[in-house]
Amino acid sequence: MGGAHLLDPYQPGRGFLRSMPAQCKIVAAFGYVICVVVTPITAGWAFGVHLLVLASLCALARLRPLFVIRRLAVEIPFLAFAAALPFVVPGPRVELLGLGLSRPGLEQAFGLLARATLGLMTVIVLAATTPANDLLVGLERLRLPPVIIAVASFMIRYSGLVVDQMRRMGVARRSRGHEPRSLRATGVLAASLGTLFIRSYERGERVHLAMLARGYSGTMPAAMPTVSPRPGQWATASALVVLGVAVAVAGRSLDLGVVS
Amino acid sequence: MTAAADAGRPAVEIEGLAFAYPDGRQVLFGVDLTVARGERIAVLGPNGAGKTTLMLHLNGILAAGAGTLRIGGMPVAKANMPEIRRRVGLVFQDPDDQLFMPTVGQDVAFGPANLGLRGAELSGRVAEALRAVGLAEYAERAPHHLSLGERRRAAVATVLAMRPEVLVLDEPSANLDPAGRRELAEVLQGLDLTLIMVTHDLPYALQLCPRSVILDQGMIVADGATATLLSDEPLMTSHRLELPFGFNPRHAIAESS
Amino acid sequence: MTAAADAGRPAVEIEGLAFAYPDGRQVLFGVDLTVARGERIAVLGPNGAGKTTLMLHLNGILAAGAGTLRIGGMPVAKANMPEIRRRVGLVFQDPDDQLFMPTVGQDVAFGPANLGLRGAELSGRVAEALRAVGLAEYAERAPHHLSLGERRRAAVATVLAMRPEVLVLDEPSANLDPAGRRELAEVLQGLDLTLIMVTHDLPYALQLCPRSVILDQGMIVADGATATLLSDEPLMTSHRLELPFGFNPRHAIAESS
Amino acid sequence: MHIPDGFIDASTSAAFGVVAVAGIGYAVKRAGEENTDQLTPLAGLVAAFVFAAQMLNFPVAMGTSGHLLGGTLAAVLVGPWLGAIALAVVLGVQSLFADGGLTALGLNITNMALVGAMGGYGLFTLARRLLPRRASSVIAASVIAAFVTVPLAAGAFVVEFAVGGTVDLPLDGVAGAMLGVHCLIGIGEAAITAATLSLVLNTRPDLVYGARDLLGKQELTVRRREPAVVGATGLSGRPPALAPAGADGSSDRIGDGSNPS
Ligand SMILES: Nc1ncnc2c1ncn2[C@@H]1O[C@H](COP(=O)(O)OP(=O)(O)OP(=O)(O)O)[C@@H](O)[C@H]1O
Ligand SMILES: Nc1ncnc2c1ncn2[C@@H]1O[C@H](COP(=O)(O)OP(=O)(O)OP(=O)(O)O)[C@@H](O)[C@H]1O
Ligand SMILES: [Mg+2]
Ligand SMILES: [Mg+2]
Repeated sequence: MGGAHLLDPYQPGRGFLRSMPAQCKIVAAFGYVICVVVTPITAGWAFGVHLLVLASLCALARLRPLFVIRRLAVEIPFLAFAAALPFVVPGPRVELLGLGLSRPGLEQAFGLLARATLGLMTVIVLAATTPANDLLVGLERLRLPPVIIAVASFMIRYSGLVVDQMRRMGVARRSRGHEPRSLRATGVLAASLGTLFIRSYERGERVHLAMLARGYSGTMPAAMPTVSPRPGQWATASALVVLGVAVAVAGRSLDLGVVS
Repeated sequence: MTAAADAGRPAVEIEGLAFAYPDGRQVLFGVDLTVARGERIAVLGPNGAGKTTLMLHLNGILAAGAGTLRIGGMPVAKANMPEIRRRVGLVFQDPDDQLFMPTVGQDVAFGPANLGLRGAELSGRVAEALRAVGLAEYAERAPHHLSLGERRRAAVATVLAMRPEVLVLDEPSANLDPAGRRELAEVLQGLDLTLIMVTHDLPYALQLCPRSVILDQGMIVADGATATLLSDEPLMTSHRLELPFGFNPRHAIAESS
Repeated sequence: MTAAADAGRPAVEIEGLAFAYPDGRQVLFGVDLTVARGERIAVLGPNGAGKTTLMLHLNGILAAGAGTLRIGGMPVAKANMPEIRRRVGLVFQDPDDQLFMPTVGQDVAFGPANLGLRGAELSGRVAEALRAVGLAEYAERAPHHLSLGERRRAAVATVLAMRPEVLVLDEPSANLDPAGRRELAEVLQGLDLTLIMVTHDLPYALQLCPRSVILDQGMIVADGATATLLSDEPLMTSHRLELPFGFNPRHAIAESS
Repeated sequence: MHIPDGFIDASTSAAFGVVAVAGIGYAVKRAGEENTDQLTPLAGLVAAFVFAAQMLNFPVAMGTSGHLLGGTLAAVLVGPWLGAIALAVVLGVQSLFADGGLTALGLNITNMALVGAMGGYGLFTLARRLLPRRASSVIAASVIAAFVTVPLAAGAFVVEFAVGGTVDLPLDGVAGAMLGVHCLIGIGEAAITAATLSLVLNTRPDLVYGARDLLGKQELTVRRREPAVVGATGLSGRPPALAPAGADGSSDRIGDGSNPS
């Protein structure tokens, strides 16, 4: 079941971010990303402040820099797209390293990357300090409809199963002389995709029925932590959003000031 | 359907039970079976006879296509399901279907906790069940990182901890080491409940269950005292049942009595 | 490492094999075992002894933490893996680990097809293997919709179809009906290859394998003729091995000879 | 295809956030009217499966790659409402894996859950009306729907980009490239959808929401025969049978094609 790691970005540890109830963190993360998105791209320094705030959060959560950087790597394809913008966006040209680049293109590429990176960092902190099940509890507290919570929790359970079945099928193939890189491999993979689906479903169905057989009624007995957030924790979460708003507003007004 | 009215009813009553899987394959063709309270009965039969399918009906995991089931007089129907599942404890043939919590201890606690047990009473039940299957030291281990025999034991413990009225075991002794097999037999013999056990281990059936039925092609084809059935060679071989190499039922019966 | 040089080497040589699972639990503590060509050997031992773990090393599914393994003289190492897997056929303890194609027929054909077989030769192999395990009519069925005993048979067929030089079976008789168990024994007895079989069924070991080893706590603690080992009661009980209810090794040995 | 934070401006993102909430809210309401006991776990699996499948990229022309969107597959398996919810959940989880931005969730849900799953189901139903009422039509209809929804979702993206794109790329160029590439991705989408659905339809027809109307009532045979009561059990009270039980039972073994042994 190596799959659990693959699918759960949670990093165990301690600290106030990890003990904070999920609903506070979800609200704070959403709030902060919105602040990042509304910060105008011309106010470069404001993005510096955002970066500082998020880097401090990473440090407070004791996330290893390498871990954060590796998670940021999902951006790479997008990076290529942004890198092309200075060449293709129409507008006044500036001379840079002997290349004629479009000025709005450069600005837009910067804005795109800055916002996407900061948004990513927020999510990385949230996901690394909150186990998947806590996130669900948090979303439940935030009044997300039960059916969505139910589908999400089944998804978490099934993703472990799907990965486990994939691993089992892989071992079975290899042990009977399968060469993963051969031409036949693609066909075999396609043939086993449907089987993977049914196997995962039926295993999950049987496990679910086994749970019912032992009196399961939809909720884990005494498994859900029932701690409600202390006022201080909501205050901390709001403080973070207020900080983000302040940076965004400052960026906006200073920006306007410069322009006018 | 009051408790008083139920008290005199057999533990399990199955009448004309027929069932087909969703892909259209019919597996049970009218099974009739009555098991008295406190009886221990073995279900024998060849591979693919429908034994597992029949067992899965006993606590409503599969729903009958035709026919009726009653547990202690109560029909196995949607409305009664929580009570049916409290009464009937089922150990699956494949332990991987049964174990799903992160640790063995939590897994064993799952059922009793659903019955409302908490605190010391709950942990007492868990410890007792784990001890019965020889996994006392395994409470903190992850179930999917156990050997198959260890998983089988854990699966049995999860159901023992619920103290059901009817205990249904689908090949409980498969993958157990010989001492584990004997210890399980001793535990089962010490329980005061109705026991239905599917097994391919005929000596084990003889040792544990005074009565046996043979299921073949989705029908009960024989019903009687285990010792008598096992000695009826034509009957046995016509249903792919044979006594194992070196086993002599006469010796065994003489020994056990 | 030419074929000629290999010819004289034992089928399996294991030296000082130690292994720990990724979670840090050490399971094998220096296993030494040599199996001659054409020998049939049983691996006995309690649940959790490390039998399955040892078997998974034989075709490189698990990689040795320390020590060496050789199959017919060829080291089990990454570079030799295709050849090792051609030589060693492994039947997993859990059939679900073995079966993955949409139909039983395709699943059985998978291994031989990887060995390069095509057309009539391939379908001949498949039909023969399915017949050997009594699943001749099952080629079109979906493996995950079979009963556990049927899946066990299918799992054995997938490996028989590859005609390996060394056949490794992890509890092949579990979940089989008694006739299926006997039929499998007959099939195995008819094969001309090296056979390594893990089993908790001691009479079965006695019937099939002249030699046995006992594995306990990750070490080989006994190695000898099966009949001798089974008659050594103190040895047996100290490793949780007991002869089953009603089984008398003397009768059995007398019968079999 | 997953829009990151900052790619579409804040007001457009907010507007599509409202669209997504309304759409998913409606799906939640409609899903509540169905028998969700069996469908909810299946929707969870569909979500996990789509999530896993989206990690595998297949190559498309010009060095780009695509992956399954899964909208049609999800909707045909669990219906348009739970299908849309499942995809919304996938997108939510993916945003935690930094695939698609938090503030762009509304945009992504609109494109892939509303257009992909609900739209896909609409196309599927339409195609089924035009095709004969057979199991093979279910596959054909899903192929059509799967193929068409991919450029359709790309089209939704183009609209969003036209309204609130934060980069000044020529709209016709963006539209052309997006639609062109996604027509090719649609072929892969249709192939995976058809392969998966046809196996499920073969072995577990009961799991295919879009083919429920084809599911016949199972005919059951009940064969009554007295079991051989061997010895006196005193329980069933039946007289011991004289003939061994196998005598009448083993003969129909071969004739009964449903259970070869
Ligand atoms: N999910 C399924 N879908 C379709 N057919 C099935 C399914 N599960 C089992 N069957 C078929 O139903 C028949 C009875 O299966 P069942 O598992 O009840 O047998 P069993 O008596 O328990 O056998 P065993 O001794 O091998 O465990 C078999 O022919 C099997 O192939
Ligand atoms: N994936 C795993 N991770 C960690 N420990 C494991 C794992 N699989 C097995 N173990 C442990 O290793 C030991 C040996 O397991 P193994 O499966 O080899 O036993 P076995 O001899 O085959 O037992 P059985 O007779 O029950 O099949 C057991 O204590 C088991 O708990
Ligand atoms: Mg069974
Ligand atoms: Mg084992």
